[in-house]
Amino acid sequence: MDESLTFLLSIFPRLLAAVPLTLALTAISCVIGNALAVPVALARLSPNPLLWMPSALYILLMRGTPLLVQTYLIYYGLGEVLPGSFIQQTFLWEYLKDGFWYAVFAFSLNTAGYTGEILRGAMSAVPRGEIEAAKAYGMSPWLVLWRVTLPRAVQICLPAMSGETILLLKATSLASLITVWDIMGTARQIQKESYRIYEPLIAAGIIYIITVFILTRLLNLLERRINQHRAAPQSA
Amino acid sequence: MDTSPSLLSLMSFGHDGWGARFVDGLVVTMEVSLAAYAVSLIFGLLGASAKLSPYRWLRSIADVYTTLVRALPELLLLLLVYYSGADAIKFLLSFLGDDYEDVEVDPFAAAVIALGFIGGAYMTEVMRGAIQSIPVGQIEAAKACGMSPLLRVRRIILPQMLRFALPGMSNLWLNATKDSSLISVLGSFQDILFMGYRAASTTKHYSFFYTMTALCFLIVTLVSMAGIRLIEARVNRGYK
Amino acid sequence: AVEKLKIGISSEAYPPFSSQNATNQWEGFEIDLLAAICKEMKVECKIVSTAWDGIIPALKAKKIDAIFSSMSITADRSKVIDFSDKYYNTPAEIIGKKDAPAITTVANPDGKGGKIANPADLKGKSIGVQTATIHADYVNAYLKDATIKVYDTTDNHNADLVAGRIDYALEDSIVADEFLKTPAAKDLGVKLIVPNDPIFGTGVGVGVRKGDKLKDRFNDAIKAVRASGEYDAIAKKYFTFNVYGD
Amino acid sequence: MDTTLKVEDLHKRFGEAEVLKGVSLSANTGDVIAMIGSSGSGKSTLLRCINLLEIPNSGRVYVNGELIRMKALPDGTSKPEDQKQVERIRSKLAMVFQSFNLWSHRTILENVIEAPVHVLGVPKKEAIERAEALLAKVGIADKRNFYPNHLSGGQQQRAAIARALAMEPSVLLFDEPTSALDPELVGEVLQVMRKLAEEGRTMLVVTHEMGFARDVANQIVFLHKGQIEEQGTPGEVIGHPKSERLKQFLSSTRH
Amino acid sequence: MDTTLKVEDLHKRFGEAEVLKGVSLSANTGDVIAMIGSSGSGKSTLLRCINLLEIPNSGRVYVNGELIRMKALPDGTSKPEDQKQVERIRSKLAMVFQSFNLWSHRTILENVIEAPVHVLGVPKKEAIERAEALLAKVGIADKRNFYPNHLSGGQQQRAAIARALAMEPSVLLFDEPTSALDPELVGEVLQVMRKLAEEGRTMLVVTHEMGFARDVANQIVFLHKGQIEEQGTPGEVIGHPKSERLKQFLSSTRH
Ligand SMILES: Nc1ncnc2c1ncn2[C@@H]1O[C@H](COP(=O)(O)OP(=O)(O)OP(=O)(O)O)[C@@H](O)[C@H]1O
Ligand SMILES: Nc1ncnc2c1ncn2[C@@H]1O[C@H](COP(=O)(O)OP(=O)(O)OP(=O)(O)O)[C@@H](O)[C@H]1O
Ligand SMILES: [Mg+2]
Ligand SMILES: [Mg+2]
Repeated sequence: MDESLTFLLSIFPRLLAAVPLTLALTAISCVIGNALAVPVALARLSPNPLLWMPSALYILLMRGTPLLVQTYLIYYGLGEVLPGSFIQQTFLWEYLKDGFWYAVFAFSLNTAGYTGEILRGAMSAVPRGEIEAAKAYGMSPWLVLWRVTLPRAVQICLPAMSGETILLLKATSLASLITVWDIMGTARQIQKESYRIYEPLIAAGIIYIITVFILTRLLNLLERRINQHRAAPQSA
Repeated sequence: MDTSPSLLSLMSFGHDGWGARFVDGLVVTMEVSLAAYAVSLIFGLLGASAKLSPYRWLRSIADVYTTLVRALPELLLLLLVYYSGADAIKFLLSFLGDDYEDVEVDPFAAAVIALGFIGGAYMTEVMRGAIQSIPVGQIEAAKACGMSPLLRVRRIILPQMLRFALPGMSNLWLNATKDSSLISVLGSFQDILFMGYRAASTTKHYSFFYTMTALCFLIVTLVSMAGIRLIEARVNRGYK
Repeated sequence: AVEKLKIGISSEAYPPFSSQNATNQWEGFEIDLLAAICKEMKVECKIVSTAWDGIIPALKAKKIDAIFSSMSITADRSKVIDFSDKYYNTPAEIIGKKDAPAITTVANPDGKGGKIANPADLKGKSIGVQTATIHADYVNAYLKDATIKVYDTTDNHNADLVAGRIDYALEDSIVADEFLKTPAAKDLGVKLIVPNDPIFGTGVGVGVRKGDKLKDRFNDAIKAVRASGEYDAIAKKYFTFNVYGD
Repeated sequence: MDTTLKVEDLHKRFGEAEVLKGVSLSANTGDVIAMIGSSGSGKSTLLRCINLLEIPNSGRVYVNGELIRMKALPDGTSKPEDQKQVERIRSKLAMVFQSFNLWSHRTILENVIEAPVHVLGVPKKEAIERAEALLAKVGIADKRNFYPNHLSGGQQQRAAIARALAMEPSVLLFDEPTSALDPELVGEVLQVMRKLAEEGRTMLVVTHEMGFARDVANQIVFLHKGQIEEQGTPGEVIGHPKSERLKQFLSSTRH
Repeated sequence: MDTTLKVEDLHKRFGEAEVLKGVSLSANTGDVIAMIGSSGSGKSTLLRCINLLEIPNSGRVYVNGELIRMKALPDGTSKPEDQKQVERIRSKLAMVFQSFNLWSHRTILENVIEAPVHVLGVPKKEAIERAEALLAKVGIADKRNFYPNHLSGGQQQRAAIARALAMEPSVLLFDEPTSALDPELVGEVLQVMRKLAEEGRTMLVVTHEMGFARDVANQIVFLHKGQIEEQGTPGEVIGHPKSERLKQFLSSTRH
C-alpha cells in the first residue's frame, strides 16, 4: 500500500507535464469546434437543400463514426497518400509531420458535429414569439441570430454543451494514436512501463477532477449569469 | 494498399474473411450500448431530479456524482466496478458464510452498470438543462390542477423535456455505441471497434478495416437517427 | 481430474508470436510453445483473450493464472508481478529508407565494453519507437540527440516511416522483418541490428502473481522443452534464426 | 353558510419588495368575489398564493374549512407541511391563468381531459364527452384537435377556461379570464360564469370588467399596493367608494 | 394625403383553412384604424401578414407607397424577394404582440433599447435616455431592471408598448394593446396613443375597446371570418351598422 502511494506520488510530475498540452488541445478544439457548430446548426435548420443536406451529412459522419477512426484516417490515411507527393517538398511538410495539428483538426471537426446537433435542437426550441418579435423590429437574420436566437439557445443547451466539453477533454487521450500524449495517454504509458494499472489512472483521475471541477465551476458561473431571468430552481 | 478485390475478400464471411467477426462485434456493441444506455437513462433521471430538488443534500450528492464521474477516467471506473465490485460483493457475502469464495460478477452486468453509471452523469446534465428550459407556466398549470410530482413528471415534464433534451440525448446514445468499446478491456467481450482493430493489426490493413468499422457505425447511426427523427417529430408536434 | 490453468494473452495481434485469426483461432509461435509447455506441466491450458489494459488486473483478480504474451522482463515490472525465466529474446533493429546511410556502432560510453548505435549518425534525425518498450528505453538512454517520437504501436510508427514523417524506427527485429516483407515497405531496409545491451533486459517471460509457485513450474517446463528439442522444432516453423537468443 | 375559501393575513415578498402586505378575505359557498385593482397591485400574486404556486411568507389559507398546513423553515421561509394535502386541495381549486399556460405538447381536447383523467380518475371516455360539451359551450369545439400554438389569443383563453371547468372544482380562481376576448365573447363567458355562480360554485375573479363586477359579483375587493383598500357589495364599492384611490380608479372607467 | 399603408387582396391559408380571404385596406398618414371582430376572425393574422411574419398566400402590401416585392415559389407559396427591403420596412412598422413576446433573456430596459441600438444604430446612451422616458410614460420606470418573467401581466404589456414606441416607427401595429390593463391604465395608454395619432403616426389597432374605436380611430374595420364585412368612420360603423353580423356583434358590447 505504502509502496503504491510512493509510486503514485512519483508519477505526478510526468502527468502534470502533460497538462498544458491537454488543455491546449481541448481549448483550441473547443473554440474552433463551437465556432464551427454555429454554421453547422444554421445550415442544418435552413430550408435550402443545398445547405441542410451537406450539413446533415456532416453531422452524420462526425457523430456516426468513432473519433478514433476519424483521427486515424486523418493522420495515417493522409500518410498513405502523401509519400512522393510534392507536398513533402514544401514548407507545409514541417507542420504536416506534427500530430498536434491533426488532433486539433480531427477534434474540432468532431465537436462541431456533436455541438452542432445540440445547438440545432436548442435553436429550434427558442420560443417562436421571441424570434418573431426580433424580426418584427427589422432585425436582419444575422442580428436575430446574434441577439436573440443564439443567446437563448445557449441558455437552453449550456448543460449539454458543457458535457460535450468534458467529453472532449477526455477524448484528447485518443491523440496518443498519433504521437500526441495528453494526461491520459501519459498515464497509459506509465501503466505499460510499470505494469501498474490503478496508480496511473488514479493520479490522472485526481488531475482530471481538479480540471473538471474548475471547468464546471466556470460553466456554472456562466450558466447562472445567462439564466438570471429564471426564478429559483424549479422543483421537479 | 492492395487492390480492392483482395481487400474486399478480407471482409467476406468465408474462412479467411472477417465479416463474421464484424457481425459478432456489432452484436456485442449493440447489446452493451443498448443496456448501458437504458441504465444511464435511469441514473440521468435520478440525477436530474436530485439536482433540481429543494433539498440541499440531494443536490450536493448529485453535484459530486456529475463532477466526479465525468472527471474520472472511464477506464478506471470500469475496472473499479468490475474488479472491486466483485471484491465488495464477496466481502459482503463472506459474512454469510465462506462458501462464496467463487462469486463471479457477471461481466455483462458489470460492464453495463459501469458504463450506465458513467453515461448517467452526462445524462443528468442534459436532462437538468432540458427540464429547466420548460416554461415555468407549463409546470405551474400542472401544479394548479393538483397533479402530484410524479404525475407532473410523467405527463408534463418528461414529454416537454424531451423536446429540449433530445439532441443531447441522441449525442449520448451515439457516444454510448462507441464507448462500449471500453469493455474489451474486460476480456470477455470483443466489440466492433476492437474487432476492427484486431482485424487491422492481424492483417496490417489498418485504413481498410478502420473504414469498415466506420461504415458499421455509420449504419448504426443512420438507423438511430431515423428513430430519433420520428421521436423528434412527435415531441415537436405542437410547436411548428 | 487434470489441473486447469487460465492463460491470459493480449488480444491485440502480435504476429508471428500470437494472434487470433478471422475464425477466432489462436496461432503463432507463442501459442505452439504454450501448448508444449502446458503438456510438459501436465495441465490443461485455456487461453483467455484479454485486452492489454485489463491483463494485469485480471491476473491479480485471479481471472487468469499466468500471462503468456510477449512480456519483456524489466526491473520495474518485476516489482508488480513475477516473471519466469525468459522463453525467447530477439534482437532489436533500426530500419529506415533504403537510400539513407546505414547506422554505425560506437563503444558504449559506460566503458564496460559494450557497443551502441552511433548517436552521431542519428543527430538531427527523427526516430520512432513504441511507448513503454525496451526500445523506447534504449533511445531515451543513448540517442537523446535524435528527435524521438513515441508511438502507441509499432504498426503506427512503421506507417509513419512509410509516410516519411520519421526517418528511422527502432523495433523488434522479427516484427521489423515481417514488416519489411510487405509491399508498403518496399523503399525501406534494415539500417542496423542493434548490439545487445543491458537495457534490453533478459528477454520475454511468463508473468505470474507475486509469490506464486507457478513460476517455478513454468521455469522447469521451459527448461524441459528446450532440453527435449521440442522448442527448436517449434521455433523452426516460424524463424530462421535462434529466437531464444543467448 | 360555510366558508369555502378563507385567507388570513397573507404576506408575500419578492426579494426586497413586499407585494402582499397582509391580505385577508373570505368567501362562502356560491360567493362570487371580483377583485379589481391597478396593474402590479398584487392580484395575480394573491391568486397564486392561494393555491400555493407562490409560497406566502406568512399567513393562512383555508379551503372548505381546512387549513393548508405550513411549516416554517430555518431560513425564515416556509413550505407546505403535507404535499398530499396541497395536491388534494389544488384539485378542488381550478385556476385560469392570466397567460393561459395551456400545455403546448397536447391538443386542446387533451388539455381539457388531462387533469380529470389523471388527477380525478374520471374514465377517459366520460372525460372526453364532458370536455367536448365544455369546448362547445365556450365556442371552440371545432378546434379540439388543434395545438395551443395554433390558436388565436381568444381561442386559447377559452380553452384555458374549459380546462378549469372540467375539474368541476368547488372554488374557481380566474385571472382576467376575458382579457383576450371580444365584447361579444366577453358577454358569453360572463354568462357561463354567472351560471356557475348559480350552480353554487365559489369564484374569485380578477377582472377589469366593471360590468361583470357590478352584475355578477356579490362582493368586490379593491386591491391597492398589496393591501385591500376597500371591500363590500358592488353597490357599496362601485356606488359609494370611500377611499380616494378607489374613486380615482373608478373615475377612469368609462361606465 | 399619402397612403402610408396599403393592403390589397390579402389571402392566407393554414393548411386547409383559409383564414384571410382577400382583405384590402389602406391608411393615410395620421390615420388611426381600429380593427374589431370576433375571436378567430383573423385580426392577428392580418397584422402578422402585414409585416410578413406570416407569408401571405397572395396579395400585396405597400408601406409608404413602396410595394413589398414577393416572388412566387415553384411549390405554390411565395416569399419576399428582397430580405433587405423587408428589414427596412419592418423597422418602420413597430408591432405590439397580443402575447407581448418580450425577450426573456433581457431586462425591460434592454428590451426597449435593443432594436433602436442594433437596428437603427441609435447611440446606446441616447437610447437609454429615450427608453427611460418611455418607461416612465407607461408607468414602469421602476421595473427597468426586471426580467420580463418577474413582471405582472399589465407591466409586461406596457413594456411591450414602450418597446414598440422606442422604434419611432411611421406605422404602429397594435394587437390588443390594452387587454391586460386595468381601466385606469387603459385610459392612460389610449391617451398615449391619441397623442401619437396627433403626432401624425399611422396606426392599425386591433382592439376590443369600443370606446377607443369610437373616440380615437378615424376609421373602423370590422373583420369577420377573414373578410372585411364593414368599414367606415366610427359614426357609420358603430352608429349605423349595416350587416346583421356587425349589429349582433355591437349589441353585445355594453356601451
Ligand atoms: N399556425 C396556425 N396554424 C393553424 N391555424 C392557425 C394558426 N394560427 C392561427 N390559426 C387559426 O387562424 C384563425 C385566426 O387566428 P387569429 O389569431 O388571426 O385570430 P384573431 O382574430 O386574432 O382572434 P383573437 O381575437 O382571439 O386573438 C384561428 O381560427 C386560428 O385557429
Ligand atoms: N417573480 C417575481 N419576482 C419579482 N417581482 C415579482 C415577481 N412576480 C411578480 N412580481 C412583482 O409583484 C408585483 C405584483 O405582481 P402581480 O402579478 O401580482 O400584479 P397584478 O396585480 O396581477 O397586475 P396585472 O393586473 O398587471 O396583472 C409586480 O410589481 C411585479 O413586478
Ligand atoms: Mg396579474
Ligand atoms: Mg389575435
